[in-house]
Amino acid sequence: MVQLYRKKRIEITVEAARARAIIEMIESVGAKGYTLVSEVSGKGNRGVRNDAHLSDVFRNVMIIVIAAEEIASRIIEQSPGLLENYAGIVVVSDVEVIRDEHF
Amino acid sequence: MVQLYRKKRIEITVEAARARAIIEMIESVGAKGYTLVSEVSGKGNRGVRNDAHLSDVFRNVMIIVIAAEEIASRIIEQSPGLLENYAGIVVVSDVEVIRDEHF
Amino acid sequence: MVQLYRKKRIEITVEAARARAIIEMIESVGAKGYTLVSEVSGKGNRGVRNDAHLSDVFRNVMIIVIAAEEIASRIIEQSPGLLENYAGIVVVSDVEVIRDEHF
Amino acid sequence: MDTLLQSALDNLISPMVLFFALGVVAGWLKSDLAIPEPISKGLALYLMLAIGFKGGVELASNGLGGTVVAAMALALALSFSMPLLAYALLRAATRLDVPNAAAVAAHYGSVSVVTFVAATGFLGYRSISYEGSVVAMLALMETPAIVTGLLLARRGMSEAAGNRAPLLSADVTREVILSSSVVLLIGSLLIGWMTGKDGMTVMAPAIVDPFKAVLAVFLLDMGLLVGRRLRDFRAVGWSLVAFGLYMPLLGAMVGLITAKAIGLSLGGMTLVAVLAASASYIVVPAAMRISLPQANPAIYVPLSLAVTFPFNLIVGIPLYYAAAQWIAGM
Amino acid sequence: MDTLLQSALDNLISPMVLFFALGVVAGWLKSDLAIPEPISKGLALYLMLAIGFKGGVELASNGLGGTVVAAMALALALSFSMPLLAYALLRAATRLDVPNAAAVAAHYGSVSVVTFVAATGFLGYRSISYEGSVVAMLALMETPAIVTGLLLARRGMSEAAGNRAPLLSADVTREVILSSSVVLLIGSLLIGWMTGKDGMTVMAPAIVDPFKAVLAVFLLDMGLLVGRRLRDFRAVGWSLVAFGLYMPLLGAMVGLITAKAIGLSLGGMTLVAVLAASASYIVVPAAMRISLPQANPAIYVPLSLAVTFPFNLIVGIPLYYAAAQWIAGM
Amino acid sequence: MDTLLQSALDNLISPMVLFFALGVVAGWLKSDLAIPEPISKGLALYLMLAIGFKGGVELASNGLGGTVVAAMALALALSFSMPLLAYALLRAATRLDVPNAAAVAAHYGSVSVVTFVAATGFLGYRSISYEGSVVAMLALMETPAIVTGLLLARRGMSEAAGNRAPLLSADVTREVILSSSVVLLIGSLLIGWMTGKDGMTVMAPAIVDPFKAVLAVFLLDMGLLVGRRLRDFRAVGWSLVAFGLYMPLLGAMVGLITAKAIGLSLGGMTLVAVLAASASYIVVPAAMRISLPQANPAIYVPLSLAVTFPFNLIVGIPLYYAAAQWIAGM
Ligand SMILES: Nc1ncnc2c1ncn2[C@@H]1O[C@H](COP(=O)(O)O)[C@@H](O)[C@H]1O
Ligand SMILES: Nc1ncnc2c1ncn2[C@@H]1O[C@H](COP(=O)(O)O)[C@@H](O)[C@H]1O
Ligand SMILES: Nc1ncnc2c1ncn2[C@@H]1O[C@H](COP(=O)(O)O)[C@@H](O)[C@H]1O
Ligand code: NA
Ligand code: NA
Ligand code: NA
Repeated sequence: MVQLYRKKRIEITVEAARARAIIEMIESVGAKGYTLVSEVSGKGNRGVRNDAHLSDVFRNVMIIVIAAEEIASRIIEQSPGLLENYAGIVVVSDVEVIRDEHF
Repeated sequence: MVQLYRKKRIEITVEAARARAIIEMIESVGAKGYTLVSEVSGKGNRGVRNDAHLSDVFRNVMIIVIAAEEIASRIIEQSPGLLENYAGIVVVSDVEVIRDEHF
Repeated sequence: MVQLYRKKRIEITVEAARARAIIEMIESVGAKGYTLVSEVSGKGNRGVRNDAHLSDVFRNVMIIVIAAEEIASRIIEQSPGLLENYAGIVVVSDVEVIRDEHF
Repeated sequence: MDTLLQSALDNLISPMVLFFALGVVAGWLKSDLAIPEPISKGLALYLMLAIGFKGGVELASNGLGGTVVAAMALALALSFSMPLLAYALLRAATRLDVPNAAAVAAHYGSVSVVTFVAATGFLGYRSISYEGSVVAMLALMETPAIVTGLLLARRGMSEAAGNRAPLLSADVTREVILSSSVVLLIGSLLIGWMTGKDGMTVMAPAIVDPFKAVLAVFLLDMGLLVGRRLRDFRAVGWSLVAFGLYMPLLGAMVGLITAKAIGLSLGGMTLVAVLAASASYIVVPAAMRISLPQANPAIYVPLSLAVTFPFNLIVGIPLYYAAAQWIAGM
Repeated sequence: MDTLLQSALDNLISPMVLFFALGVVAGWLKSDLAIPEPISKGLALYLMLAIGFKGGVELASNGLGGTVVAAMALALALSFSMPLLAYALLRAATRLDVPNAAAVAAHYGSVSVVTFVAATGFLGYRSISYEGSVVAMLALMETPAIVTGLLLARRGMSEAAGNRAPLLSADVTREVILSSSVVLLIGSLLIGWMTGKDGMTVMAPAIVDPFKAVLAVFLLDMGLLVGRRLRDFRAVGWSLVAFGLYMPLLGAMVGLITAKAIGLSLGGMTLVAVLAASASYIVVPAAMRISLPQANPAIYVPLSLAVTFPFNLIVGIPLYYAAAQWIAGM
Repeated sequence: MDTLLQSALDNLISPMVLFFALGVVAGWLKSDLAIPEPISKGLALYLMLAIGFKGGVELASNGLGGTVVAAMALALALSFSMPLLAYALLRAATRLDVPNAAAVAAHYGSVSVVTFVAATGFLGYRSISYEGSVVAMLALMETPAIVTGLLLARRGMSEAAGNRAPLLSADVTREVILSSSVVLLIGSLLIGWMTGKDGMTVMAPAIVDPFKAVLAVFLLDMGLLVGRRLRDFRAVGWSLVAFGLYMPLLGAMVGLITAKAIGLSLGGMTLVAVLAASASYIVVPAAMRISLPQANPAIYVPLSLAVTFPFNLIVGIPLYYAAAQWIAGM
């Protein structure tokens, strides 16, 4: 039977202009990978965001990281500072994965 | 240490033609925001859906809402009525978020 | 009050070239549907993947399946074999859905 | 005057139709040949802008005669009334229930822009001109049929209790009236009309010279769409496929007679026949999905797109043209 | 020499401006008419490549005179200094706080490529030539203003404790200097300059003949963007809207005088006025979002895009042209 | 007859190559200049449609002589056999294991459509014509090499136990045979052949006049892809980079001799040399990823795209042309 391993799934929806900084942080704290869904739109505190026409100013991206508890908490610690003055949310959930060596 | 807050994550995958009605409902019940992933395809009861060429008739979108238990249950209550005669699913899970004021 | 049903949510992020094989497996083990988010990029063991220009070789897709425990475990069993030599991860979580007949 | 067979053949071996055929074959064989969606959307906008602008310039040079008003009235009349005919036939000759019959009927009252554009290409080969007002008709015929369709559904469904009677909400009305194609066609028509010959000198290198080639490429894409859907026939059923073939003929007949009545030229008559014969597969499906969800898109889209569209493109256009010649000759 | 009113009117009923107007109306009415994003990005690249290449060919034929160096120096000077004027006015005449005033100021020191291209179209109608060096100015003026804007923000915010002083990181510097428009403009300019007449014979069918028509279509898309944002005015506030109207006039004046000083032609003067009058709405917003997040994009984007851009396109260009004629005539 | 150096230089300063260079520099410097993917896909389709259609029209005017059959036979022979040569060299001269050597070999048996198109552009400048049948060769050479590559991998890997022997499944076979480029090239060739001169009058304004300019823009995009991948060399290794440079030369030689043997013209010989010298970077990688996943795309894609493609474009084409002149002169 295939073994499953408990991890945290962190879903960060953030304005595109801040994506690079977030990804650099994610790698710096030791996450082995991430998935990026660009071209997502949405609405939040900072109003409606769905205009990819004009540079990245009104576009969001979704960054998904699967990581072990400990690395996950480092990401969570770093997030508020990086999101100050930027549109973005951080959503954490419990998941299980196969192929533990990937994480 | 950064504080996390328990919320519900509602993921609604629905045919594009119905997206607006769903979003209006989400806002009407008091959710503070939502994320939209357009251009998703898929398969379900109503067959394969992946042809964005012809208007929105065969295209899906994914709407993600993070909300407090109570607002979430209102969204769940309203969904079946809105999805009658439409292709769509509603998936609910438990998550934690930072920056509670966003939700 | 709308009834919710416990299911598993399986999120498979895999290189586009392997998507078809994965989807065929998903249907063969009896899942009633799936959702496909194409055009996702990312980074993992096999390096950065974000070049849709050249065929599907460096592109990822995200396949989401909502299924009952039993069908979910069949998908999990089949995954490692199909992902050998391919870039891909499998992430499982607990969710609840409405309209049980869809699954 | 070239014979029907002759012009049918010419049509068959025109790059336009051949590229369409290539697309159908490739789509049917599941080739991965595909025009990126933004490109095909862009080509569609190009065709509408070009056809609208040319029509406007034509109107400017020939002035707005009485026929213009008559043409517009005819457009509205056709679009509002044709669904009634279609609905009657559908209920009598097919097994479709009320909402599906109403939805399909609406499609046949509306029009297919691409079929119209292809017909202008067909006329272009024969350097046969047409009235700019016909382009206005194209824009005007797109939406009224939706209203009739929804009313038919409403009447038929009201009995069946519990059924949310399909309403044409203010939102939807605004949407269909302001739909991309209507706005672009009318807008370009006006701009062409206001800028006239000078405007044309500016736009011609982009919208006249490469026009037919762009149309051919667009038809390649249409062919791919059609080819991929050919398998959906089963879902449609033969009595309905038959409807998809004879309805255009009836429509064309009505179009020809009424066009003759208001005194349109040979080209104009042919195009009105094409308008009446063609069925929408973009604007109307979108509206039906929102306002009449009980109807099944897996029925009305393939019928309009995979049956009536190819029929009009390959058989219909030369046929309607020949008939127009014959009527004009009377 | 045509009068101001005359050329203003000609401008108004040019396909360019009319398609822009169509877009504004459609966007305002929330029509679903939309140019797919990749297409509009593609059109933008086309316009930059074409304008750059033509400028290069022009430089090749007329050689690199001293004016070229002077022009480049002027470009840098204008882009670096204009934000100071803008900032002073904003702090005095509007309620904007330091970071927002600094961000807006940066936009007005930079330029709008589309406004420039539209102006070349306007000159084209009147077959008035311009120096290729002005295209180099366009490329050079895009980024320096960002530096000034950030310095202004820094000075003003340093007091306010706890505030991360906005820095122009190496990354961002590289990004703005290597931004799509700068690279494509300068690259095409060089290629046009190196290949000269021969290169032009190769490129002309694509970048000269259909140029104005493509511009018209692109302006339709710009109109849609503007129309959708017209409602954002509330967020902006009237004192700021006013700034979006008089700042271009001041800029144009500075541009005309300095352009005259370095001895540019009528066409060149007009274009420098347009450069000084126009405000960036792509490169600068992107840079500000990264380096000065305290400033609100819902203020500077609508101001630059929905106020100053249309003003320059419709009123500004003919006005600056008339002024240039007047000054040239002195 | 212009000297090698001369034509090499002309080639170097053609807009085509210069825009490619601009792309390489911009990509290398990580500029955010990027052609939206749908646009570049659209441009690729345009080039294939244009080249196919022209080839067909050429075939129609010169008739299907015996050379056509010979040419097709040669195409298949080259594509099937060249991977054997490549594989032998790779196993002898590089450290690649079986699956990677087999995968790389397949790429060099196949062809690069863009390199071919660029070569037709190069010939166009010198108004040197070529046989339409060469375009058919382009289409035919794309896929057979994949079969050879997989057979090589199979033979070499069968020993190694536990290894899923790479199979060419029915699905994959269908996919490569019906791949976008094959279908579009052959389809357009047929349509051009059927519609001949008349068809050309319809298509010319779109596929002839702007052809070279579109090619230049497409090469800008190719340059960006190459520039972004230049850093991947490390992954590739020098012995392999060397292979990416001498393999094309060997291929071209084989191509020239065999082309001469079947009596092709100067233009035809040059193009066959280019076909034999070029390596696939779209169809074959996709097929390898599916059928031979043990091979690493980070090796074969950069080798084909960032080494062999630029080499052929800049050095190869003029070189093969000079060699063809020399052989033709014998
Ligand atoms: N309650 C929510 N549920 C789902 N997505 C949200 C929610 N709030 C914000 N978002 C997403 O996060 C982005 C930034 O949020 P904000 O910082 O609140 O403007 C929005 O544009 C949405 O895409
Ligand atoms: N079991 C499933 N797992 C994941 N997505 C699904 C599933 N069933 C349906 N969907 C998605 O929801 C859409 C509508 O579903 P349906 O209403 O069943 O046709 C489909 O097109 C899929 O994108
Ligand atoms: N730790 C991770 N978190 C989120 N996504 C990941 C992670 N690791 C890998 N991925 C995604 O899965 C794809 C394949 O992963 P891999 O097989 O490790 O190369 C990557 O391109 C990412 O899109
Ligand atoms: Na009709
Ligand atoms: Na300025
Ligand atoms: Na080859």
